[in-house]
Amino acid sequence: MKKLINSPETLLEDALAGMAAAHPGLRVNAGARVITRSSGKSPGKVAVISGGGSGHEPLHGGFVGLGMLDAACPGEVFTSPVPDQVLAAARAADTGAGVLLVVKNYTGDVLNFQVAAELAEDEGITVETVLVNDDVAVEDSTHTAGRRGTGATLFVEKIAGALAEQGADLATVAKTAREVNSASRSFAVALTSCTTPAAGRPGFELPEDEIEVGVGIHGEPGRRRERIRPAKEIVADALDAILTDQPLSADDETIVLVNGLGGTPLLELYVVYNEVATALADRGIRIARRLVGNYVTSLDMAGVSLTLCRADAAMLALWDAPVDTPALHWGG
Amino acid sequence: MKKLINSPETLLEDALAGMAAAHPGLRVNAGARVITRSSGKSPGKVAVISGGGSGHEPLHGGFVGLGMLDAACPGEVFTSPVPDQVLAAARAADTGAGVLLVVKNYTGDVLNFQVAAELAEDEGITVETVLVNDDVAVEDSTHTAGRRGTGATLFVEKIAGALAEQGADLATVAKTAREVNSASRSFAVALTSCTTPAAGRPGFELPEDEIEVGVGIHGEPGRRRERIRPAKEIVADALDAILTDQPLSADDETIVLVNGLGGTPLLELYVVYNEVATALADRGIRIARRLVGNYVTSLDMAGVSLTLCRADAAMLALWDAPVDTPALHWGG
Amino acid sequence: MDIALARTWVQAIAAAVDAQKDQLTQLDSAIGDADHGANMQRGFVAATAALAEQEPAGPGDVLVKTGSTLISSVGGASGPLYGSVFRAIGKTLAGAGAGSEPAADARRFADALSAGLESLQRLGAAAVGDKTMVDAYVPALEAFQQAAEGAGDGGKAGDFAAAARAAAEAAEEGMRATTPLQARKGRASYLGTRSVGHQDPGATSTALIFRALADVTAAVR
Amino acid sequence: MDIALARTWVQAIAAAVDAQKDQLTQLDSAIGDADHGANMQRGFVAATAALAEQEPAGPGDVLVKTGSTLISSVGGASGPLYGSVFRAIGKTLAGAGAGSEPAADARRFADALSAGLESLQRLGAAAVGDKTMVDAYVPALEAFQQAAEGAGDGGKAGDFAAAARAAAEAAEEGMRATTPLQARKGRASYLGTRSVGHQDPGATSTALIFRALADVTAAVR
Ligand SMILES: Nc1ncnc2c1ncn2[C@@H]1O[C@H](COP(=O)(O)OP(=O)(O)O)[C@@H](O)[C@H]1O
Ligand SMILES: Nc1ncnc2c1ncn2[C@@H]1O[C@H](COP(=O)(O)OP(=O)(O)O)[C@@H](O)[C@H]1O
Ligand SMILES: [Mg+2]
Ligand SMILES: [Mg+2]
Ligand SMILES: [Mg+2]
Ligand SMILES: [Mg+2]
Repeated sequence: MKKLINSPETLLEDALAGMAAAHPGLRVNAGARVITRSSGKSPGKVAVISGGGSGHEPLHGGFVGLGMLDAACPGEVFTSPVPDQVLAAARAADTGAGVLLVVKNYTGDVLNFQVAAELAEDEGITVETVLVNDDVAVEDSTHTAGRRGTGATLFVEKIAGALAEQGADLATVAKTAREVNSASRSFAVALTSCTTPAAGRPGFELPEDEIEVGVGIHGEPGRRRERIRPAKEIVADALDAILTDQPLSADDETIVLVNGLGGTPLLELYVVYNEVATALADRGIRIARRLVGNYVTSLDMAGVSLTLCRADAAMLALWDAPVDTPALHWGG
Repeated sequence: MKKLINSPETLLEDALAGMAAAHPGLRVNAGARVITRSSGKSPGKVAVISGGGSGHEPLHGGFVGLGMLDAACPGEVFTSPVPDQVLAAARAADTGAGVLLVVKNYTGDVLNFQVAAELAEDEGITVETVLVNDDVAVEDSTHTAGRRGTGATLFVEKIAGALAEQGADLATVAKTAREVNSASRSFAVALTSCTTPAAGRPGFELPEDEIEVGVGIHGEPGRRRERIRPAKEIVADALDAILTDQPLSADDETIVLVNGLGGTPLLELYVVYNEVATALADRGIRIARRLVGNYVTSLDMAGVSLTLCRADAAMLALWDAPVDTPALHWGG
Repeated sequence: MDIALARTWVQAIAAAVDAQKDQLTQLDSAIGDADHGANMQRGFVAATAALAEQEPAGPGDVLVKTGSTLISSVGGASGPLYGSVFRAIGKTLAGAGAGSEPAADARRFADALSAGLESLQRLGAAAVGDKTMVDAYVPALEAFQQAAEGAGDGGKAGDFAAAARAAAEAAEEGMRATTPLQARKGRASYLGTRSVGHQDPGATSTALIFRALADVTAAVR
Repeated sequence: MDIALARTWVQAIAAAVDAQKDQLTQLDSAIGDADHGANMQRGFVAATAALAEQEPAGPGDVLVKTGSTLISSVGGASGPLYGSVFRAIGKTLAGAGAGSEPAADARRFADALSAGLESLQRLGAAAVGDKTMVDAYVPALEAFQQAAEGAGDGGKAGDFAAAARAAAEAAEEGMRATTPLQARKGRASYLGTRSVGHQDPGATSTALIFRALADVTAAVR
């Protein structure tokens, strides 16, 4: 394993110090491992908070700022934060208007945020939780852990964040967050695995001509292995998986995320986006907004995830609302 | 070789189509392979144009927009654009106030832009050229091709772009561009090579515990091979190389770029930035502005480049001026 | 189980985790996210440190403290799950071995383990066969209960060490039995049928926890 | 050299480049940026296509057109360099073999090749020993000149095919001689001493260009 780190043990601490130094807009509490806006709290505003294992940067710390998150709590690499951290984030961000916890649906995240929510409620902080579970590669059944949360997390954080910034109350922000999640579907393929510092070697080894189809964002193998094919065909299959799960009609407007998993050049992401745009145009589905880049990554994994959100006019307006964070910046 | 492409031959065409679809602010002339602002020309404004081989995205196309480039002309992967392309870009961007060509110092780029400049002058377009040559890993001698242009290209494009946006004339913009280049130094290390679609395999193979020190941005080997060490030591050596070449004093203010080469997770770039910030603080050198991310990449190469620019107040003001491009966006 | 044994148990787990960290991570790498070794390590280093700081009143205290520390230091699925298991065990032992109260015997400890399982399943909702730590825990608990009642092997009722030994063996069998299963809970469930053929990391660490109990109680005897 | 020979030469280069594209790229991969094969391929596919479109007036025209097409289709260092070489060769041959003018003989072609070198060095400023295409071109030119003057091997003056053969051999020797050199021009120069031990890709394509000339002139005889 080769990594630009000092040691696996100090990775998170060092990276947080780097984030703090790099982004004057962020305030990083190194002890509590909580990232907040350096502008402080806005009185009466609902706080939107997210967190999860590290290794998905810029998610979540890079989304803290005006119009998006109020706080983020990054755990160890691919390990959900502990309840104390989430609680510290809630304390740091709550203005009395309550907090929305945006949680990706993984057992660890769910449990740790749940414990934290109980602790926060005990302290008189009103808490709502939205579980993000957009990954159609995972079968959704009541007997399983359910779908993973992946790319749609960005959509939920951006849109709920904009609504909170406009002064909506907690119930409204939570409701919209859940609607965004319900309207979103993702699918990902990997060309390589990734290497966590703790493990020191890739989670799986792929032959030179094979890809993993239906992967998540934690270096785990996908649903099946296939031979590499032209981008057009890979995209077609991914869109099929998404649109089979959530059919879209010609009237629907979408927000599309073509997301690099960390080790894929932007040049290739543009090739993928071109195929997505062409394929959706062929089906008569309109792309109202889009993002192409590395937003919800899986360390150094080469690969791409596609996320589609069926967006109504209200969601699009919230998407367009000003955002000023390290990783997303537009408007106002 | 595994890549998310349709074929090596159609890669650039497909990626440009994707860029066009992804960024409403860009206008892409697919035939001429020229990217301009979709807002069109601003009468009387000096045009700042850059280009070079593809594979370094977001450089250069991602820097087209208000406050930065007027046009970009991307060549094939790691191959400078042909003169016709550069000429087409000059024609598309010239308002009569002349064009500044920002050229990275590689024989191919220098020659092709030189031919283009002559053709443009023949058509009555006033041309100035700034050669970017910031890489201290390369010995600078009159007998050689000279230093490579790498990360400082971003500084030159941002600062010259801001000045042009403010209405400065061509001579002034060119002069400042050259000053930014003279004030900038870079050094890079690679943990892996990269794979060009045409070659189909990595330019070099590195053992699991070695890194290439002093690499450029085209997958070529570096000056020497070393064992991997903690980020702190790698950064210390890179800063030594830079500061030996251009000593800085405690009064100097700097702009720092910690740039991922394409395959390195953002988490690691923050670790590197933390070491840079600490080491410069130890030397009493102030970081006035900084960027941490993937800006001047080398396809899927894992590694990092550091660029320091000694910036005076005027440069800092131009750095802070509004910019609105796919890859950089602030102010305004 | 008295204070000393509770402490020794936690230390023995910490030592075992330290020794088998890489194996736990590699198991998690195959069907999860390659952090189970690091998670357990972080948790038990923190737990032993926390125990070194305080003067617990009894074995219950030791285990409640261990559980709370796991919750606040591990993260991931295993943190809250093991954390609440140890807290439940500790709470059930409350009073035992503290002050003038007698130490917990095997029957009382069987009840404590049972409370641990309840807590584990309340949080994680996993049943036997889902390919989780439950697959090692349930047979271990049953073996311990049986031995504590004196029903197993014709052994004498209440032999704590014998019960712990039986539990460790049952846990290890349950751990091995996870290999052919398809996961229905935790990250491994995302792999569908591809989770088959791999031993569950959580079941492995559960077996290690019961083996540590057997080791420390054997040493006491 | 007449129109037909000039065309055949360019086509023969295109065929040779197509066959050796991967080798050129691998050489460039070792000490450059792994695109020389693709660059040459793109250029000569474009050049043959351009020649198929127009009716050139003479061999000079064919080679000027070839050079211009290389410039406008290759990019990289080799595009302008080879482009201006072919343009200079073509310009020097202007008039020869066109209309009623006699085809260029070996002496005239030697002058053209010499103009090509001048152009190459004016643009690239490389000298022999810098580990570039110049290292193959200079000995090839000298061998061609010598043969054209009848000075070499006691052969008869002006034997075009013999001169081309001598040039090809000299180019190949020059190409091989680049291996031990340290590059002072082009990308390979960034490697410092690490460029030693690798054959220069541009010298290799130059040798290929002269070998193609030898092949097509031999076939004509
Ligand atoms: N719902 C659950 N109930 C019981 N055990 C579970 C559950 N989900 C996961 N586990 C256990 O947790 C183990 C993984 O722990 P760990 O790797 O530390 O956490 P994470 O999966 O969050 O990375 C699995 O091997 C499994 O035994
Ligand atoms: N200044 C120069 N003079 C002559 N030949 C040069 C010079 N610079 C580079 N070359 C030749 O160009 C070759 C590389 O061509 P190519 O790979 O197509 O372009 P690039 O280096 O731009 O990628 C080198 O192998 C070398 O022979
Ligand atoms: Mg985990
Ligand atoms: Mg090149
Ligand atoms: Mg895990
Ligand atoms: Mg090259």
